[in-house]
Amino acid sequence: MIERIIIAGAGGQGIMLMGKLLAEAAMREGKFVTWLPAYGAEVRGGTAHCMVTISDAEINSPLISEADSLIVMNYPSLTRFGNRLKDKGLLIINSSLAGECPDSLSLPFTDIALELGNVKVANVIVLGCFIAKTAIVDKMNILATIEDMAPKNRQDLVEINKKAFLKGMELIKKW
Amino acid sequence: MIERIIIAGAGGQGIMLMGKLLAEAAMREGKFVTWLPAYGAEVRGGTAHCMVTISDAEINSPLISEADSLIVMNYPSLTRFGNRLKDKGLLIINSSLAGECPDSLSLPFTDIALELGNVKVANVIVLGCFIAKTAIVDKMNILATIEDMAPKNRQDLVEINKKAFLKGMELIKKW
Amino acid sequence: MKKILMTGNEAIAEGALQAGCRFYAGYPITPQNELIAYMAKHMIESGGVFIQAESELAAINMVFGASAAGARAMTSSSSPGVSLKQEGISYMAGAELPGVIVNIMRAGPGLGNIWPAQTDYFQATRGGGNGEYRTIVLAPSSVNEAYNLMQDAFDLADRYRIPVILLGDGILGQMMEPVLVHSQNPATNGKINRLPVKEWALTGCKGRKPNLAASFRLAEGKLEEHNIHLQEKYKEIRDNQQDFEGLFLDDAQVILVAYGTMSRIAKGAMNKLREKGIKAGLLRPIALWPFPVNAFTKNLGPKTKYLVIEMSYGQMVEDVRLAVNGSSPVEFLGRSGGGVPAEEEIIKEVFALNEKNI
Amino acid sequence: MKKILMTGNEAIAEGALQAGCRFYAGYPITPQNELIAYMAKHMIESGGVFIQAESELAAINMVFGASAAGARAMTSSSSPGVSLKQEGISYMAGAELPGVIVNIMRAGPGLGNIWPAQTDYFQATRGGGNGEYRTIVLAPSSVNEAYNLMQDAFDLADRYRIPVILLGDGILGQMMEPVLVHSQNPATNGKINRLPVKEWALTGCKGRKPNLAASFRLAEGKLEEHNIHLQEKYKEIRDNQQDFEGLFLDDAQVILVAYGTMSRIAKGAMNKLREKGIKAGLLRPIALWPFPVNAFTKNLGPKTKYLVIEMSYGQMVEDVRLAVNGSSPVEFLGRSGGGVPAEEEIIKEVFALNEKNI
Amino acid sequence: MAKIIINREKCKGCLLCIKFCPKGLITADKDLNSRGLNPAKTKEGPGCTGCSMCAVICPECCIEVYK
Amino acid sequence: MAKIIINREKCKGCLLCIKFCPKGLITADKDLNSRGLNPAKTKEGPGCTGCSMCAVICPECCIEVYK
Amino acid sequence: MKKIFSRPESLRDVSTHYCPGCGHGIAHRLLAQAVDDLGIREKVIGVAPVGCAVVAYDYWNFDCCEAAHGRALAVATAIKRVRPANIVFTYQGDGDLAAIGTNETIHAANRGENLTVIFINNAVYGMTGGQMAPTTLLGQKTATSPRGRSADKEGYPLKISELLAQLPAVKYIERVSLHSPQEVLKAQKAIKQAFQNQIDNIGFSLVEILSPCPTYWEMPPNKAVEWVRDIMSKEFPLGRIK
Amino acid sequence: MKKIFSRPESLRDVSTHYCPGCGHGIAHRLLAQAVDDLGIREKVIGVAPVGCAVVAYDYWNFDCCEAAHGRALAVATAIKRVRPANIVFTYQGDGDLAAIGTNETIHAANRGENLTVIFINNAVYGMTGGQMAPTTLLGQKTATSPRGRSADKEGYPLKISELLAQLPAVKYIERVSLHSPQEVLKAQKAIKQAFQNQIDNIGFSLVEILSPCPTYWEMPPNKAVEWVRDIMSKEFPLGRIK
Ligand SMILES: Cc1ncc(C[n+]2csc(CCOP(=O)(O)OP(=O)(O)O)c2C)c(N)n1
Ligand SMILES: Cc1ncc(C[n+]2csc(CCOP(=O)(O)OP(=O)(O)O)c2C)c(N)n1
Ligand code: SF4
Ligand code: SF4
Ligand code: SF4
Ligand code: SF4
Ligand code: SF4
Ligand code: SF4
Ligand SMILES: [Mg+2]
Ligand SMILES: [Mg+2]
Repeated sequence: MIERIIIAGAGGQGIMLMGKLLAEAAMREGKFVTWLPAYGAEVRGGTAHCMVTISDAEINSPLISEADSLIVMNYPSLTRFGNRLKDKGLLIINSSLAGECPDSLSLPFTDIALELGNVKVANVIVLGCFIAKTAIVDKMNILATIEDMAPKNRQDLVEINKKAFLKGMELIKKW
Repeated sequence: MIERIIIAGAGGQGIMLMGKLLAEAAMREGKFVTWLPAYGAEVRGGTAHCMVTISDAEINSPLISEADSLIVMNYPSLTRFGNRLKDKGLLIINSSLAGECPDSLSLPFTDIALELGNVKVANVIVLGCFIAKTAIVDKMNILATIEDMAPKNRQDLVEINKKAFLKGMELIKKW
Repeated sequence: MKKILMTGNEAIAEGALQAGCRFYAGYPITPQNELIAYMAKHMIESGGVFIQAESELAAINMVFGASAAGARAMTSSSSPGVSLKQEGISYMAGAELPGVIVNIMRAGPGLGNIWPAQTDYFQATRGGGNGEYRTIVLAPSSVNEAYNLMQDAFDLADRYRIPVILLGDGILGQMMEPVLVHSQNPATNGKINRLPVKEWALTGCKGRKPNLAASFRLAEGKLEEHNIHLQEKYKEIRDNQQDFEGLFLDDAQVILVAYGTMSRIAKGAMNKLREKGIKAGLLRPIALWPFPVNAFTKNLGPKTKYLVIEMSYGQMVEDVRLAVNGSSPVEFLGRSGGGVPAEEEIIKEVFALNEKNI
Repeated sequence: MKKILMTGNEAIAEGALQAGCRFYAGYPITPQNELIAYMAKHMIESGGVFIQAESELAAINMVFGASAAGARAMTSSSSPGVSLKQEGISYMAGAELPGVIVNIMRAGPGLGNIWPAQTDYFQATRGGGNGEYRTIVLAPSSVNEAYNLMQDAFDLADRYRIPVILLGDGILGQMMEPVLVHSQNPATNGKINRLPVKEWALTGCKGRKPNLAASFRLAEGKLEEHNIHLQEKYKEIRDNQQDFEGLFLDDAQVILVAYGTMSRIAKGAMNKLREKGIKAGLLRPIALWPFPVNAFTKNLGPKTKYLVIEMSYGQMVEDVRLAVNGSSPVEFLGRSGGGVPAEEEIIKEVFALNEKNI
Repeated sequence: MAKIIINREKCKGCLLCIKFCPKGLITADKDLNSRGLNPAKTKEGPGCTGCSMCAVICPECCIEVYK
Repeated sequence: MAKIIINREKCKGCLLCIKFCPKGLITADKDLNSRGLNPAKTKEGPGCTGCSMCAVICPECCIEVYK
Repeated sequence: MKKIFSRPESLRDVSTHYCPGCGHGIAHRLLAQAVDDLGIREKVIGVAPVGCAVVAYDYWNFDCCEAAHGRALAVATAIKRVRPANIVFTYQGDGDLAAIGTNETIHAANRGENLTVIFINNAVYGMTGGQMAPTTLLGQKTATSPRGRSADKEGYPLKISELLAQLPAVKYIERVSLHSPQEVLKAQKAIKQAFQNQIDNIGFSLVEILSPCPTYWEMPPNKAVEWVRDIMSKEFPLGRIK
Repeated sequence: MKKIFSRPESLRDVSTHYCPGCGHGIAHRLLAQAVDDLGIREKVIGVAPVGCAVVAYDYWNFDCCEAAHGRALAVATAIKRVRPANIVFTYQGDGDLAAIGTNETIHAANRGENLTVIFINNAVYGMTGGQMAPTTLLGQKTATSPRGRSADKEGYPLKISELLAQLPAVKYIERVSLHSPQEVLKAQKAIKQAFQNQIDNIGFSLVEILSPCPTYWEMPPNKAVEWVRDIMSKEFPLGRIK
């Protein structure tokens, strides 16, 4: 098993964190993982993406030229990475900012996050969708990781993120 | 014809200038020349030496491992360069500061210079000796060079140096 | 031992602390910023000294001083910043001071950009500074290896009294992988006792003759003597510290040669080539200096051909050519400026070589 | 034309002024001090700018600015100071700014001493700075040649928009030899008109689009594109600017390879060897980069053997080995730290080679 | 009578213009622009004096003032 | 009663001690030392107060003072 | 209606890459406006070293030169000496001007180079991710001072403008701020003055601009300007220094 | 009779390489004397960068460290931080401390490193053959200012001590001179004070010493000391600066 995921969006959308959560949870299951970030020149409001590879065997290149899954959080990322998705690969799109796309799982994640009360958890909602779709990591491991990765003085973040993750999983069921 | 000369002494004794005078005069006669200086760490009162090569043909190494002539103005220079003189080479020694030596032209140049009224012209006296001995450059060319090399605002130096040079040539006749 | 997901930069910093590094001076630059940030946070817990220097120049000269005072000392930077350290590294080499310099390479020349590159190979392996000196150069290809090599780097630096360069690229520095971390802070639980005694260190001359740390040798013949001594030391290192990883070298018809991040991609290509029935092998230098010459001269017959792959337009390839000395064809594939040769490019190149029958 | 006895340092400075150099920034260091002093005295007469910079770093970056503004600009230093210029040179290469850097090499590493050396060959020819770039490197062997090569250095720098390094050693810098000096100051009698027009120079954007001098290329793919362009330029230079002097290459059985001051001693040795009946020849690279590879690959059969001689423990010898690529034996003789291999040592070495029948 | 025109695509939603309009005439748009940011927009109704405080503080130079 | 001892081989003949001896007790030796320099020497006769001015200014640290 | 405020000609009509609320954008415009106002766009040469504003030349509409980190004033010195008729300025961050470039700063100032220096003090290294700058305040937490800057280990915030003011060849130094439109207008005047000085051959002129970096101060832009007003400008008092 | 003046233990019994009348010899002795007087020879670590005094370690009888030209205070910072119980000083020329090393000087001072700095101001670069230093006086001719230093092109003599005195973390600065025995004795006191401060953990202390360079001032030693007294100390006033 090897799963190559590209996650792309704008700075400030929690792109990197989404990738780290996934990688950390996979590692806890004993999988091999790599997580490779790339920032645009802009710190906020610019582009950001990361590449996560999860595998049963040692991973060679951490760079992904052909992704099994592509998660796109805004429009520029779609144009930039659209062609890196393998044929029949999984495409998840934040339709709030990138519009809809055929053959993809397009949902208005930003809007859903706003509904949940925090625009910043859009990323975790997406992660929930992704896990529900692929089951690449056990959901309990993600939840545990969310708990462990939150800074000690921000335990308030744990609940909303867990909620967001489960919300994302649910969306798939409904979809 | 190729003549390799090492001139060595203390900083402040005009070692470099002596070499330059010789090289410049030889160049004016259309000869090939090289002049290579070396200073000790000390600026004044330390050691200094230069290597002058004069030749009818292009000169390869400006470094002299075996000198045809060695001019030594103080004692440390004698110990340092004594073994660089070729067999039967010309050795000129400033006995004021380096003592006497067999098979050499040893004269108290510093004392003679003091007698002339300027301790600094010991170098030019030695040059006179050297030219009288070797005739490697025409004496008139040395005199002309002395004239041209003096800074414009120090024409007073010209006379004493010419005098010193001629004094040096005379010494040989007497010697 | 604990498995932790870390960036390469963090793993290098943690590896250094575990290896007894107690002095760090650096200056921010992408893509090594996580390293200095980690040190800023954790050095103090080890009782060591952290200084954000006013410049890379100051940083390397601080390492000079700290090392002269006997500490395990290091600095880190990325390409332009490492250029500024060249004089200081040359001084350390001349004064025979140990120390570790981490270069997380980015693309150049000049300011270039912040993407990964392997274009400082010449600088690292041949001494970009003045005079004739060498530094040991180690090139990890994974975050865990980077962590482990820091221990080696400090040990080798002390053993040979030589600066050691850890050469990574922006990918290695910024990617995260699981690292098997030793129990925290051996410094405080006994390991630090194993640090070598440094009789030459400046500690105040109580009970002994004064010590001196210097590269200057003015007296006639003294510097040549010193340089001969250095050359002897370098020979000893060449004889003993070559280090590489080889895969399928025995039966390989084409050997891919690559280091660091590039070697991982080459490994992927090798696997695919083998699947396609082409007997490919991989030779990955772990030490770039001393270069694993013996791997070429001893282990390999003249039948093999080599494809050297770099994130550059050809630097290590010179060392391969020098090692092989014309007895086998040595071909090259490289990109520079942020581009990384992909598996497919490597595979294509190997096929092209086979067709041309080079 | 007038014959004047000058030090190499002075001749270089005068040659630069004659070549239209109108900006000099430098910092004192032995053994190049006569150069900066000459510039301090004479630049003003040419209407140019002389600045004693606060450091070598400032000096090279001043050259960067002056060059960007369109002036023929240069700096000079000696080994430790040149180490400090590596970042700046890399920036110039990246921004494609012409300029001349003179390195009058002294012995290292570190502070070393002030005696002559040829130990910065790697740094000069492979780019001691970060990233992948080249500089043209010219190596005069006499004071007169140093004077003449300055004209070439500035011309090549402008033609290819590349930094050019003039690489000499302490002997070349400080020795005096007669120089055939052109009539003073061509700048003031018409020659300056021949300087190339620099449309890229920063002059204020009146009547045109704004110009930019920069090495930074952040947008994806842009730096790689730029680097490919640089590599193409370097190839053009490699194809067209190799330069060497050959003596008795046709019949030589052993070819001495040496540059700069060292080549003069090798020439003396060659003459003596010929007197002793040994067919020796001399190959003296004048350009060290591009290295005169063709001289080895085209002109020479595989029967010859080479003895490379350097005031180092072996740097240029790598280029000779790479050029010859195993088809002839390449032996090496070198000293470093102030020692200069003497004629007799070379002769002895050649006899030893012949005996060993290498 | 004066008015301002905000370029909503260039606006980064820093909200500084809102803070500094002495008349409180600017507000944050709930609709995102194509970068996904909430840009500033003028409130309905008159009152703008053309004092240009909003434009002076705008880091993106995306406010034009007319008078 | 005091006296000084000058190490004539270490002396470089800068003559600063001569300039600063308040009693004028030091002079330049006409005889050169082995470096070829005229070293300082004490004049004959008493008068030295041991004030150490000569030693304090001596760059070569080659004057010892006794009292 | 007449347009009474719009983009200066010297500022290209493109979006910047700066974070929302970043002072660089304002400072860029002020500089461009001054260049327009003085009618010198066609003879200005800007020197932009490394920092968040590394590609300022993409935003300005006149000749520009890169400089290695810290070397802007060496580069500018040379350009101005080679082309005295042009107007040359540097635009430097606090890391650039007062850390790695301190030497070039002091010596260009001491030589009295006839240059205009725009010095953006945002109390951090923005470009590299919010590390401690020489101007970081005591107690301020950054990536490399995670426990807050301490006078003891890291020294006090460096007031380089006050230092430079000691040098006889320095002719004009003013510290301004971007924390309100009123302050921005003062900054505008100071920048114009610093250029006017160069035009009049008066000599080394520097404007230090306290500039918000909301991102690495970890505050929204409106809080960031308040921090400048209430905290930062207490440590770095505004006004004419020389 | 008792010996009342002789060579300090910390000064080796060898000849120096300095020119006749050079101030370095005096300064070396004063430093060695201070080390002896304070009884710290066995814990002192000296940092000697490049300059005429490059081999000062051959003359001092305690642990020493080389430093690259200009980097003495970076090297010393690290030594002191690694070994706070040792006494660490630098001995730097004007070229070293105030030209190439300005950055290291300013920032070590600003960090308030607990170091002792001995700063030899001889208004030239001695070691490299008498070039212009940052401290060269206006009108003074040197190898690189053959027409005399001009304020216009080269700027004014840099008073780095006065600059450093502005920094809050700098605790002690005094300028002394070697132009007469009386002044030498004052210098002696200042040096001792600067070491005492370090022992007492007071912080950054610097003694600037006006020191004759007869060779590159092209004067005999007795004129050189008069030049310090009559000319140089007018530009660089003696006394406690901080
Ligand atoms: C030699 C070198 N060192 C370090 C860097 C990395 N670097 C780029 S900008 C910068 C500092 C930025 O801070 P500042 O100058 O204050 O500008 P800001 O981004 O805050 O506007 C650093 C350390 C570099 N490019 N070159
Ligand atoms: C990087 C570097 N640049 C230049 C030099 C040459 N250099 C040695 S000492 C020195 C300056 C000496 O002047 P100063 O510091 O005033 O000491 P002084 O000799 O006057 O006592 C210079 C330029 C060097 N060794 N290293
Ligand atoms: S011009 Fe003045 S009143 Fe009008 S919107 Fe802007 S700030 Fe408000
Ligand atoms: S100040 Fe400018 S960028 Fe900020 S919200 Fe207002 S219009 Fe938008
Ligand atoms: S101790 Fe005083 S009186 Fe005696 S010789 Fe020295 S200076 Fe003169
Ligand atoms: S001061 Fe010292 S060195 Fe100078 S002359 Fe007197 S004894 Fe000799
Ligand atoms: S990081 Fe700070 S200085 Fe840089 S663009 Fe963002 S807000 Fe501006
Ligand atoms: S050159 Fe000057 S500073 Fe150097 S030793 Fe001679 S007198 Fe002293
Ligand atoms: Mg900043
Ligand atoms: Mg000095």
